[in-house]
Amino acid sequence: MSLVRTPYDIKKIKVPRGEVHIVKERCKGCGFCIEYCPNGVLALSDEYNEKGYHPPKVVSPEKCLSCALCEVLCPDFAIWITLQGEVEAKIGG
Amino acid sequence: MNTLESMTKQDGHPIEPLLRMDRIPHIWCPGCGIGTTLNAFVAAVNKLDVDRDKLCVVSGIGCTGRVAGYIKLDSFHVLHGRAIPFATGIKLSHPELNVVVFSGDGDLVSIGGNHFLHAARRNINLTVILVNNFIYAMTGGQVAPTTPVTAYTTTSPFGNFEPPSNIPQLAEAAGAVYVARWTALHIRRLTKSIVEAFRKPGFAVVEVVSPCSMYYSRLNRMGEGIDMMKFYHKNSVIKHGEPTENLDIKFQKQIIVGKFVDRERPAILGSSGGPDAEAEP
Amino acid sequence: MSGSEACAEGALSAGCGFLAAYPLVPALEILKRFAARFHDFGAVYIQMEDEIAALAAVLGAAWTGRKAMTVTSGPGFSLMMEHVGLGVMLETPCVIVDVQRWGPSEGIPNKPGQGDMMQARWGSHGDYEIIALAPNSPQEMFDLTVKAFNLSEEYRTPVMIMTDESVAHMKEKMTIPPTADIKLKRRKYYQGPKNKYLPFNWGKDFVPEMVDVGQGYKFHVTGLTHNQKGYPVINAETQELNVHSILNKIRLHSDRIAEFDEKDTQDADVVVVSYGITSRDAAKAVEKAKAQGKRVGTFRLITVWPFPEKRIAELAKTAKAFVVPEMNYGQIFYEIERCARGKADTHFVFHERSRDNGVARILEAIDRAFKESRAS
Amino acid sequence: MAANPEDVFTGSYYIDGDVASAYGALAAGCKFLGGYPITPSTEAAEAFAKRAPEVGALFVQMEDELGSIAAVLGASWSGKKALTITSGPGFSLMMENIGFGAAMEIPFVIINVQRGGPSTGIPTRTGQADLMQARWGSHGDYEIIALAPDSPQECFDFTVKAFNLAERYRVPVMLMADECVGHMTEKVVVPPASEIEIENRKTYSGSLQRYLPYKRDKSLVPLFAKPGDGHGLYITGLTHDERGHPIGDRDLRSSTARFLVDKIRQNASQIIELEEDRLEGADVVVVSFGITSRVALKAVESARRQGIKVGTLRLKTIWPFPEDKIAELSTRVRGFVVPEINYGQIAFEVDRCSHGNANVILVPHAGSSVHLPVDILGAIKQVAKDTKPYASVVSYKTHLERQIFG
Repeated sequence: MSLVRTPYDIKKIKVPRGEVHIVKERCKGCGFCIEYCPNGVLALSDEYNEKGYHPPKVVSPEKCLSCALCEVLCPDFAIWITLQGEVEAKIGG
Repeated sequence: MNTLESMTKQDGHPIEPLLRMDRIPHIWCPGCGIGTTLNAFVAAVNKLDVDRDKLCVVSGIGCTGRVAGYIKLDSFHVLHGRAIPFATGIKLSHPELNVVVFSGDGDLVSIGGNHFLHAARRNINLTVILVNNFIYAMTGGQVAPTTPVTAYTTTSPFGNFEPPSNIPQLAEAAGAVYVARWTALHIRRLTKSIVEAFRKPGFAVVEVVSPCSMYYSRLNRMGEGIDMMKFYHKNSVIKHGEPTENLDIKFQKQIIVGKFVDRERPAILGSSGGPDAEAEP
Repeated sequence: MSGSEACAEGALSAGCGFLAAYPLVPALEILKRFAARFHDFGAVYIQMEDEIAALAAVLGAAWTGRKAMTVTSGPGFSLMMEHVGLGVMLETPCVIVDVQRWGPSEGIPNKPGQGDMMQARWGSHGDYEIIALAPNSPQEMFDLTVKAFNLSEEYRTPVMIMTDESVAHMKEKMTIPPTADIKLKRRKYYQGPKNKYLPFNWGKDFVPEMVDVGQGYKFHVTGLTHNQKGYPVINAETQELNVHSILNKIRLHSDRIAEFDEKDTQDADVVVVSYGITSRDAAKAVEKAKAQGKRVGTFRLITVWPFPEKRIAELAKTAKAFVVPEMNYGQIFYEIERCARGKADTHFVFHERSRDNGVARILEAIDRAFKESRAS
Repeated sequence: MAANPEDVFTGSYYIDGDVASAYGALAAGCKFLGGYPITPSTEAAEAFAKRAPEVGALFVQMEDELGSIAAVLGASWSGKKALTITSGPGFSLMMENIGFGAAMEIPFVIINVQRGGPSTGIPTRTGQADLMQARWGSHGDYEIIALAPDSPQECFDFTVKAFNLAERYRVPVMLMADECVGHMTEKVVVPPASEIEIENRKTYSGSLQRYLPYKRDKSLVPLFAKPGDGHGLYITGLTHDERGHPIGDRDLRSSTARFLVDKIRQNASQIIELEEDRLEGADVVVVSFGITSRVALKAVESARRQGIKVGTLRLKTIWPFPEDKIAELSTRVRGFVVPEINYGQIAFEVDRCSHGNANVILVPHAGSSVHLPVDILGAIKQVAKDTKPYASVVSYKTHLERQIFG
């Protein structure tokens, strides 16, 4: 049995969904976006860009909530988020 | 970033309209916090809804000095330490412009220290974004006026033995009306602070503690930029209104961040009775 | 009116909208006059924390569209040297008044000197050219200040007024012409589309068009070596283009810029070359020499930089010798020696304006010049 | 007097010119460096900072170049040999204090690793455009000594020499290196201390009360006394008499102003050092200095192979300028070729000193890189061919110039 209480207004809450855009060639592989993504959407990829860095890749696109923390933390302006609509909230989602 | 804007832009990074894209990629090293700080500044500009034609940026020399070259506003990359007096000239002769000084700790506090003091004393309406990376990075990692005691640099090969400047205290004592400090990690709060500083009539200083991943962290064996960000995450304490004398930064110790000073003082144009006095609040 | 007051009036008449300075003897009187009058002209006056800041503020103000100037003397002038280079690199119109005192270092604050003449040309690092004028009376302090602003606007360059303590403190009758008679020039403004503006679009005459900050051009300028766009570029081609352009901007127009005052040089055996306050004693000495039946001419530099090389070279062909009195131990003298190219002798006279008779020394040198040229 | 063995890091090194000059300073007995980081001179300060504790020297990084040189002046007047290291923009900032040092007759050395100018210019690339500034950059009349090394080894040697000259004449001495020499890595031999000749300033040993800080004998160099020894020093940058007291607006004859220029002008022949090669019977003389002299060698070789009689004159000392040498040469050669990484500084001096007797052709370069040997060769050929006297210095149109401006 779940210990989590289902909020009464869960029907009204909409969860935003974001899409991650990465300009791989701008990336310098600092890892800020991966480290501070609160939902673990990103991971370091194995591929190299033309400067020899490993850009991030999206591993769990469905988890992106469009918070855009990666976007503002990226020192190289290489990643940004666009909002792709909203879905209904659900417990554990 | 202004979420509204990021939601509507499909065709590129939302910061791009405010950058000189023909100059990107920039020269900053991987893991450097200046790009992040620039992000915060642009986010603040977007929030402020200010006329971008009436906004100009003045930078000095050094890594942070390069900001002027990347931001798509009227921007001046002037001499080492002289960003504030240059900006003073612009502001005084064209008071309706919003002038932002974006430069580093060495530029503004060391060689430009005198100008910093006097601009704060005059309380001229400038927004100063001071990126503090504890070192002269552009020239290869020399000791800076902000280098914590015992930290290694190329010109303090046995550890720094000079006590560093406490920038918020310096700014407050000299007469700044708004003083805040954040790290490059406190990106949302930093953005908010820049907005506040911008709206504040008078000399406003926002210090941004930022990782130098190439020299400061390497010479002191702190790992990469991301490791310094993690350090900030763990060791930053937000204490709004903390007396500025407590804000010394010690080597690898707690960093107190927050908004420390927010006060009113007569500003130069408001009180000099000059021809443009009415342009100032 | 004193030379200082005339200078301040000249600046206001020329439409100077911004003066930033740091007080320094013997340049104070210009500041006083300006500070008392700037409100009436809608100008801005500020005393900065030092001379470095003063010139920095002037450069900033110039980019907002105002005509801007600073006023100083030797030690402050030395502090400004780095910003002179920036002014040249950003091609910023501005006027620097150097009321020369005896140097080096603190020297003698209330004694005139002419020891900053070479510094005006060479004092900042790297290759550059500037314009420098040397007034010799309060009237010229007024006229040349107006001219300095015009030249600075016309060529987008720092212009220096190399006056001295004597001229600045000298009181004489002078006339301020009616405003309508004062011809003012304005920098070339860019008129094209906003996104096409190039801050350093060196054309044929190498004088690029300017815009003011805050009009939406979103330009970038830097003290680093830059291309037409104002962006820093690190290569030899850009360096060549940039340096070549800022040098030739002045060098190509040096004949138009050069102004000098000649008297009886046509058939002179000896020409006395002088500038600033020294020219007054030189004129007296020449009068006396003429009274003795000698054929002596005077040549007074009004524009010191760019140096009137051609004219001196021409004179060297007709005259036998130059006599150069200066309040220093030889500066412009070397330039005369260079331009004379061995065609005429050159004699330096150390000139000191004091109880000691400066006129007599120049006269002596004229005599010596006659004797030696006859001997050879 | 031989150097102190503790100060000399004897050995063979593979180091750049910046580091070599730091070693040279230490070998000369320099105990104080006040500096401020500026590309491309930082390596020298870093090397000094690293080795300083071993010899009891002090490195202070000041808040700016104004602070650096002021600290150096103070340190020097405390009796220590003192040095500052900088590049163009910092050099410009130092101008006021250079005049102050010259007026107070304080011995000190400035190393200027020149970069492309003006203003911020090209920090990481070379230039040779601060030479006239070295001579004329501060207000008022004074004289200085400037040396130009062309290799890391000379960076070492000339730094030692610079200190010796500074101490001997009590004058600012400038080592006008350039970025190429500063960043060029070559073998540098630091000889044993016994082989390094160093000089120290002459100090006063008479009665304390009768000391006059600016009294001088025939050498025109006053005797030194350091503070704290009971001489009751009063030193000022105001124009002063031999007591060191300001003369006010009295006649300059009572002042020491004249000696500031005379002590160098009268001793010029002892200061000037030149490197001459095949000047006898030469038609063309290439006058060069610093990195440019190495580039010029290539052109000179080619010219000689083509049968042109070329001599070379390398200026190891730039200021005081070898006026007499140039004047003498001008009477027996057809022309001078002056390649320099600027748009005409030393070329004009050569022209002045040749009094119209020989043609002078300038091979200019705005900076950022060095000359192409073919440009210098072209200039040599042109000067060898031209029979008509030039009206003034002729500027050779280089490949780069033609490429950009047609």
